[in-house]
Amino acid sequence: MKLRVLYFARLRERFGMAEETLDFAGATAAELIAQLQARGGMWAEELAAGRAFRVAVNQDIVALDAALPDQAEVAIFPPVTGG
Amino acid sequence: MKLRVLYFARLRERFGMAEETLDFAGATAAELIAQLQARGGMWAEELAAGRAFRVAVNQDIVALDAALPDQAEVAIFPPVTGG
Amino acid sequence: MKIRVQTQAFDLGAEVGAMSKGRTDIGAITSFVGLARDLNEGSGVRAMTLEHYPGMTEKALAALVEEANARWTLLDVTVIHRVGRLLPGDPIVLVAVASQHRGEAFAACEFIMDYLKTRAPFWKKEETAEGERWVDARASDDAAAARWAPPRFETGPD
Amino acid sequence: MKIRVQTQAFDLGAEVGAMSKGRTDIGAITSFVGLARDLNEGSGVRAMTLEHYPGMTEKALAALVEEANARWTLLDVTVIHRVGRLLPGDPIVLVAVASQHRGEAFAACEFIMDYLKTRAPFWKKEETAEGERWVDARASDDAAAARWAPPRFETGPD
Repeated sequence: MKLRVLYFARLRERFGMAEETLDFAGATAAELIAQLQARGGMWAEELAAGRAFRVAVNQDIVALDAALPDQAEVAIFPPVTGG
Repeated sequence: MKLRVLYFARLRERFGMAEETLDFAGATAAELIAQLQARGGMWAEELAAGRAFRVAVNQDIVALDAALPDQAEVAIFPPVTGG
Repeated sequence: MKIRVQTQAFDLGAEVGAMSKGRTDIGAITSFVGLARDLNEGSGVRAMTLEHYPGMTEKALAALVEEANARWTLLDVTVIHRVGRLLPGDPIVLVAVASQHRGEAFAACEFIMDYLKTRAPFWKKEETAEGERWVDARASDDAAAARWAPPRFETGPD
Repeated sequence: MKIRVQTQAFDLGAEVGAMSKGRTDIGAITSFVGLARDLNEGSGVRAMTLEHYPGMTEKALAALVEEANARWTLLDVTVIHRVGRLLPGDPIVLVAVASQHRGEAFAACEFIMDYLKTRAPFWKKEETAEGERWVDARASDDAAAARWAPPRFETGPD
């Protein structure tokens, strides 16, 4: 399936990328994270187990076991610090 | 001793008086209230035991057993309802 | 700290702006505006008149602010209370509290309002279709104020 | 209900005035303004830049307001959050809540701020003498938001 993946704040800067379109063969957010980690470098570091990041699917924050629908807009970002 | 006694809100209207200067031979706020009650009519009614009113001496709310200093400014008023 | 009793309206934006103007240490300003409603205890209210005890009012408001300052670390406080005749929709009271962090600003602002309602010598008289009536003190206001006592720093093992 | 994300400054007085204009049923408006401070975690802050997630931000803010409306009887809510570069002393966020009585306005305003801090997709980057740094989420904000869960109407016998 195709996913649109967005990165924000520190992750956007570290990955050098605000947005990409990905082919994804898995089913869950955890599997997408594993696919990105496999790129190594900053990706492996920032998305390692124990690092604090959030995943939103179609603009709702989800747990890592959430299923990703085809054409989903997936966003990965640090814990929020607004206000 | 001399006291300046002020009345506010419903009590000011019922007593038909905002302020008076009184000769007072007692010692406490309770004794002043008793002296005023003895006037009868509205005074007896509004200051009866169990009626809700407050007494301030020199602009601080006090309990009825508080001593009244000479030349005190004593105010008697209903529970407050500002804001 | 600014405490005022006045007949004229106040300007919320200007008052809060004056608190933060030229300062860079304030992170939070919580403000409260109380307004005259057209309905109270089931009756339509056409207007109300606020009476107060000049002298004691300012002293009582200053004491409330002092107590808030003793409980929380505050950077500035403004309290403005109107008196005289007001119509439904008119603002009656403004309390604004500035602090570094929002928790203190929220707590202190609500504390000052709760205590003001039970300790500051203001009285409201309403004009309704049935005539004029003095507003009675509400048990809910006593309960709101009672939540804050005793001061936190004196709270015992209970 | 008004929800806005914008770069320009907001006008507290005008926003609160717009909520009560022409209405006579509002008794209380609690408002909160968060401002940029010149000091955070021991370092001087010269400026900050706020980034957000367009689309999700508005959705998340609307969800917070909806949850507040489910918990309390509110008459109006305004939330305005700025993004872009801000200097110390600049206002960042405004939350204003109108209700009949003050208890609801205070609770809902603080609830919205607490949830906004942990659920709305905004991120702050600070410029300090040592360079730029992304602000880390604070445990105290998680704790503040956790006070409100579970919703009151679902609270069990515990």
